[in-house]
Amino acid sequence: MLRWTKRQFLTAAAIMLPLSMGAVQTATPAAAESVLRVIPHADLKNLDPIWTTAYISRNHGYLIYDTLFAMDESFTPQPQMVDSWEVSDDKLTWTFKLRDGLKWHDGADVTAEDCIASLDRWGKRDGMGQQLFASIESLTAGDSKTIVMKLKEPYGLVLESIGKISSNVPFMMPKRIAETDPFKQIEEYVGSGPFMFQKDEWVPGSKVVYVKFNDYVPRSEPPSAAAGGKVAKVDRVEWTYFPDQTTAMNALINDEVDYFESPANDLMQLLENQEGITVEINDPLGNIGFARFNHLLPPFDNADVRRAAIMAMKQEDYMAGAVGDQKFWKTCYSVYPCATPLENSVGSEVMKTGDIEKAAAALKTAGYDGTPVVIMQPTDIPLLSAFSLITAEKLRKIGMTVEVQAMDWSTLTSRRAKRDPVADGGWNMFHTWWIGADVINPMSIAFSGNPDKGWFGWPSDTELEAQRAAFAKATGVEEQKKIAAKVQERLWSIGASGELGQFFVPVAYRSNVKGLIKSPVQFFWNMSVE
Amino acid sequence: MTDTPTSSGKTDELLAVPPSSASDPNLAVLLWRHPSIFWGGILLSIMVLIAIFGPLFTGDPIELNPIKRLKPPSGESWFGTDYLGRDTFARVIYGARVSLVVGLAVSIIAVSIGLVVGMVSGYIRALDAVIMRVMDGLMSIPGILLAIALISLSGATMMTVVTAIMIPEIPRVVRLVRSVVLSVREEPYVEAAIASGTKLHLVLIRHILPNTIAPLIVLATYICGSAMLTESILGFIGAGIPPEIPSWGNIMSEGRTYFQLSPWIIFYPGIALAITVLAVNVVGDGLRDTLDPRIARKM
Amino acid sequence: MSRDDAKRTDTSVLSIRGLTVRLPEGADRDFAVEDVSFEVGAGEIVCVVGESGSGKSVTAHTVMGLIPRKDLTPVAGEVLLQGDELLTKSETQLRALRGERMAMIFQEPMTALNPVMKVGDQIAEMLEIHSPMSAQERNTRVLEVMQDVNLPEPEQLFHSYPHQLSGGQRQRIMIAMALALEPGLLIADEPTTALDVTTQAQILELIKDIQRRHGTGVMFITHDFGVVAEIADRVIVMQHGKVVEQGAAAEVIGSPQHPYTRMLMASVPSLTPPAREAVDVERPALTARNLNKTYGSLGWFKRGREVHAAQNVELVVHRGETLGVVGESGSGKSTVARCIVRLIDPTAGEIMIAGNNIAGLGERALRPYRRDVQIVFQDPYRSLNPRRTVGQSIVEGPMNFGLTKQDAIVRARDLMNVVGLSPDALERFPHQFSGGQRQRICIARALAMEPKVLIADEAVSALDVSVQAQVLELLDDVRQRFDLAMLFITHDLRVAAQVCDRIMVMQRGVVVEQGRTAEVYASPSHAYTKSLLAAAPGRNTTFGAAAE
Amino acid sequence: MIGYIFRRILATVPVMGVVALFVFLMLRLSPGDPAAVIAGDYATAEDIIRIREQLGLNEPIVVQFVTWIGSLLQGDLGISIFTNLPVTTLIGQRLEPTISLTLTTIIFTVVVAVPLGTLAAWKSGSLIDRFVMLFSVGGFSVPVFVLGYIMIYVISMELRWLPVQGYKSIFDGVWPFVRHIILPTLTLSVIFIALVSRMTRASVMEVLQEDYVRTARAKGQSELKVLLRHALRNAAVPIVTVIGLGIALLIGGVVVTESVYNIPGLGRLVLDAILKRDYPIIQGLILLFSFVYILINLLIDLSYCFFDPRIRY
Repeated sequence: MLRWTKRQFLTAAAIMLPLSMGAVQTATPAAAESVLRVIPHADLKNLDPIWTTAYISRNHGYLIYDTLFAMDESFTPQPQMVDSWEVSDDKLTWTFKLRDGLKWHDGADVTAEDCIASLDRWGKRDGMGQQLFASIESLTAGDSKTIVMKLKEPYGLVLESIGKISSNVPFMMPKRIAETDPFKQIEEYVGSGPFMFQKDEWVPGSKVVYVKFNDYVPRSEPPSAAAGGKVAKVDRVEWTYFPDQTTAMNALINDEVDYFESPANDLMQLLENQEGITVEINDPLGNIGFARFNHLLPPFDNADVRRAAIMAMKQEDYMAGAVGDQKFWKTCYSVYPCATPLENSVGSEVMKTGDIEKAAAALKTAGYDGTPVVIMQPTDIPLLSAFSLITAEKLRKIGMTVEVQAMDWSTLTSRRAKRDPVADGGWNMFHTWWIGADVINPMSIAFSGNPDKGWFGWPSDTELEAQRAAFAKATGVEEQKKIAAKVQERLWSIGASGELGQFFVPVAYRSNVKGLIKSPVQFFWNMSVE
Repeated sequence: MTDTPTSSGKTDELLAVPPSSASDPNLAVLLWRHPSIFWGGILLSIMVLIAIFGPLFTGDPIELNPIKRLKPPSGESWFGTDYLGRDTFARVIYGARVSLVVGLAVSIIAVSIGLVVGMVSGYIRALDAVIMRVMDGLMSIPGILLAIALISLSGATMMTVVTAIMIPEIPRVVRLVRSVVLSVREEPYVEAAIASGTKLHLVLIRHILPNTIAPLIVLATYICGSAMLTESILGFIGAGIPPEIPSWGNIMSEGRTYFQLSPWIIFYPGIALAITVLAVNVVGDGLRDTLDPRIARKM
Repeated sequence: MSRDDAKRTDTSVLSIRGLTVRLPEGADRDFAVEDVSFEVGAGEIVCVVGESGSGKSVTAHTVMGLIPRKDLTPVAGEVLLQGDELLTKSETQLRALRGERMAMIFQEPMTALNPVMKVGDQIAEMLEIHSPMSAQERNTRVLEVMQDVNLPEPEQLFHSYPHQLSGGQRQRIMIAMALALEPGLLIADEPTTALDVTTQAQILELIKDIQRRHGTGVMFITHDFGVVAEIADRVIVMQHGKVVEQGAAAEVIGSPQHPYTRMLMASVPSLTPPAREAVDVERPALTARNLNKTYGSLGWFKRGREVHAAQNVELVVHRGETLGVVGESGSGKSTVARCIVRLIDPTAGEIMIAGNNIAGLGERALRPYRRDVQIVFQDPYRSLNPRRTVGQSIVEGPMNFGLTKQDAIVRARDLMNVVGLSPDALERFPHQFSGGQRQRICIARALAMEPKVLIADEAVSALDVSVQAQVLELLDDVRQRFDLAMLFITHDLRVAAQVCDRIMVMQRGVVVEQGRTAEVYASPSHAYTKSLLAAAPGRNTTFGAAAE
Repeated sequence: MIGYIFRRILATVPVMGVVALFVFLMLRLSPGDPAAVIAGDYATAEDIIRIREQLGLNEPIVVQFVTWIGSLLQGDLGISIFTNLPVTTLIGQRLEPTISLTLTTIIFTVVVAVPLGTLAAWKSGSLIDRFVMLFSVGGFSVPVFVLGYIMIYVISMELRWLPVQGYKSIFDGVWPFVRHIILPTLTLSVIFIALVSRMTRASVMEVLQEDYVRTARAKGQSELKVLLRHALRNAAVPIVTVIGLGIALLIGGVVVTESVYNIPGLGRLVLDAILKRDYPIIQGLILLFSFVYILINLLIDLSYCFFDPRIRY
């Protein structure tokens, strides 16, 4: 019989406690290092920005990887890793020469072979990449620093593609990593960017740590969006994910973090009034609210019904209801973000209508037969949840039968892939948003008219596809603008989606943080803590 | 040791009053002795009345009014408005309905299922071991976790929420019923019934079942209270009742972001919830003290 | 007041005068005890006797200051302990007196001892509270008092927990604890009621012995007149909170004056079996052969720990005859009864009812035979379903066997008359009846089945002596009237003597002796039977006027 | 004793089996599809099918179960679908905060609730008793997250006494650890204190009715010692039992508390996993929680013989 006295018991407990805790390693930064403490907009779950399109993985990619080309503030591709490049007169051969001094985090030199493998893998995952590679005849290394791209036919968006600013960004990785099956995640995280990923300190769901890569050679130009010199001005960047907005805000106010990437718009009132906290809009493009119809199922297999529904969608209502403060949104009736080169107003009257009565009349004309509309409402994302509720109310008002089905976002993402009838788990509508940079030109998958390869909702329109193909081949800016307008007109006339307005997510930070870069993507270089 | 002669009990003799029977509480005396039941009951009745009739007198709890979003309490909207400009007062009143329905549904279903399973487990030895292992297993999974998992995996509807909250409660009921059955089946009057040839199901229904009722009523009130609380936590986490239904949990969940900006969105449903659960628990405590103070240890 | 009270006051350790204690509102009477006066002298054992509800325990607890003051309030009188008034003392002052100058032992030593503390420490605690002794001195003293109460190997028992001791040893520990500081007054509240008869005799002997040696005044509360006869110097008889008679033991027992006392004395069953009619031996109603019940089996992981509750029991009961089964706790007498009623399954053997062996029958096959054997249990408060009317309880059995509700009710009404209750009472619930009445109802319920065999399992043990006598009479009456074969299980030799034609003595699951009652009582052959009879308290006393 | 422990451990196997089967079926029979979630916004149907195949989700369910149990027995909880890391690694990273939080909560609860409940039982019916009961009923009635927010608002934001959020390891210094753990502990403790103090009260009240307490009083023992030496120790078994059963409640509370205070513990891990359908993590964590619960209750069962010498195995 084992008999323990009370004291023995306590002693044993005291011994066991640290043992169980000792299993966890923790590291602490040295005191003198400068640290930028960040609340990212999402939890970094995936470390492979080619495998996933998640924006958080893209931001992670920008920290540790570099790109051949990069967009500047005016959305013009500028060389980043590339030193100089040439295009042959027939526009079929492109030759890129890498800058000197580029090094991987493991110390090896960056070679053309590495870049070719990286582009290859990206070309298998990314939509624009697939388009580009469809035109590429060969991609070879001239020498260790020269990449030669031969095209089958002239292609208008070569630099726009490899200088793509948002997901999937063609980040450069060492060849051995880039050779990973594009449908599997990479397992080694070596880049050539200004920061290095600290795998040991990564706590998925909570914390990610980056440290400065001392051997990085920034370009000499001043930073401009993704382009220009990427100078790391802090020794460490620490991301701590906060699932709770209130707690996150309080942490910022209490000086427990320095930078809050995407606070809820409504919290701005509180944050703005706090001493030592700056609130500003960092992303000039913002986001575009999207109401997506399922073109395969009734009632939205009828373009007139879709257009009637769009006529009911008054952007002001969505923006005021879901976003709030008017500082953070504006109406925008162009399918390309307002204040970007391709913005125009062709065919957008339908979106501008915003009138219940007119919409109701249009619906009647369209011959709506009372088929119920199933709207998927992602309840874990307040903005989209609000969009869904507002749409439901509007559609009911114009005389449609509406059923709102609540679910979380992950259920929604799996269900929206179903093309089956509603009875078998299909759907009629869902809401989402695109970041402005993603829908900056007709090549975005959001505008696809190909029901087999297109985006969920599967509009089918050959004319739309023809225009988009033409855009890809168009080489001049004016020609591009003209085709883009045609694409937009087509999109509105088939009622592909409803656009719910352009809204901006400000960032909030403590006033000792300096050097923010205006861009639709969050970059952490050039930022310093004083 | 069954044949040790004992006196009829020390306390009885000490007080020189015949042993009182638990089965005939005079209502007036009961309320007098246990004011908690009285006050709790009144509070609860008010909540029930509000739940039934309240929504008839308030505005539409789901009508959106984006212009008037996040407005503080005023004469127009007593409890202020939420982020879509919906009237929090109307929503809180309507939420009483949802919370009470969830609480009642969970406690009634859990108690019914647990009663049957517990009786079977307590009386049929062959099934006892299997049932109790399953119950142990179920009990070892943290209730809230199980509920979140069930709901988020099978989709949030009122049904799944009630089911998910209910399932983790069942083992408690089963254990209670089983323990009552095990102790009552040794009672001489049960043995007398068996000895006079009464069939098993009649023994269970006539002689054993009634003994489970008092503790089950008490347990049911606790389950009702905790179900309402669980509902709110699920709502808060975002895995509760469909959000277009204004349950207190959902209202608070939607007010989460605005806690410091518009505290009324969380404050009022929070108060309503706390008062209701408090009332239910107070009534439960009172009933427990009245019906049988010894139940306390079985729960 | 009797004439020598004034004289005795000087030597009294306890003097109670005009004590009245109020009951809380809602009780069945106003006062728990009313105008109670008596004395306990040094070196004297005073027995306070009474049936349940007589107020004897309240009196004792009032002296100790252990009554809940808000429920039970002393409103008049005085309680003097060696001349000190106790009722006006504060809780702290009382605490100093308890244990030091007055001590108490209780009925159930198992529950009266702290189960999680070593018994030695529990005795030592008494010294720790009231004396400045060092731990060493305390331990020495504890061993001393343990020796004093004749506990074997005190050094070893010191470190035992209560559950490791026998009932008698536990009560000895209680006594040792009470006497550790040699208090002037010892209050013993039914200290032997929970003990087996042989143990009881030893404990009574011990109390007498100790009291004699230490000159302690003992207030001894009991309901058992046998015990009174054994131990009392003087007797106080209480009824409904009042003292109805007091005097020297021999006087009160031998020639009671008050009618109540006389009735009580008359109710005490005699140890001498009365002459009984011979029974027709040709009509066996119940035969058990080689009956065995073993508890504990080989589990998957458990090592088998077997208990033979009944071993090779053989018995025959004839119609119109009562067979008594006598034994102490753990003797297996109830196991036998429950096997025969088939509330538990016998491990081996035969149970023959009307020529059929029912020992191994399944529940369904058994059901037709259920009506032939009926049982009346010990505890009247638990034998009737509190939620069902008496009528419902009685008609349940007959209706199981096909009687219509009307017929069953007619039968129930008849039987209520038989057991001496009004047929109109069928509509009432059990809690509206007294213990004796309930036991009558249980008998009616059993009879409603028209059984051939009636088993009374300690059926009168929980009843007060006056009620006990009536129920015994009823049982004997129905046996004759319905020509029943009766199996009478009891631990009480007096009761057995009165109603049994034959007696079977059991010890540790084995039948050690069997025979006609008169013969067994007159000349027991087995040593165990002899010791049982020798231990029966008051065996040499005649209760009440012999003439009566 | 050792035989008993062995038997008890063996007896947990079927219970764990039940849990494993239950968790597995619950996840596999639910409608969400992890492949679609992984595939993300731009994936085509083919991509999803490809991912399903990679994950083995196309196998018959029995095969999936057997495969899973097989690797489970080798201590392999699988690879997280989203982070591509072994589940054991993820759990390892999150263990410390959760263990710290639960331990501080249990300690704090016992220190507060047991004396409180004992006091209430002793002074049963008094003002103190009413207060304790009110607190315990109240503790059951307020949602954890509301409590958390109020504490943050008052103590951290208005008074600025303590940090708002986060966790600091005790190995990085005791003071930062304590500062960060106080609020979560307080928040999490309330319901647990309510539970334990209420059980302590009921249990001590019952023990106070026992004969041996009367014996102790008859000895002239002081009330304090009657409570400590006689009542409390005898009341210990149900109190300890309810602490064990309350662990399940505690784990539920941890999920919410970690969310509110942004503590990178297991509660948040499991919540994230559930919302993202990361099957291996959900399975692993629910199993782990159940295992811990069963283990703790086993230890508590074994501790009975420390509190009560009558219990022998």
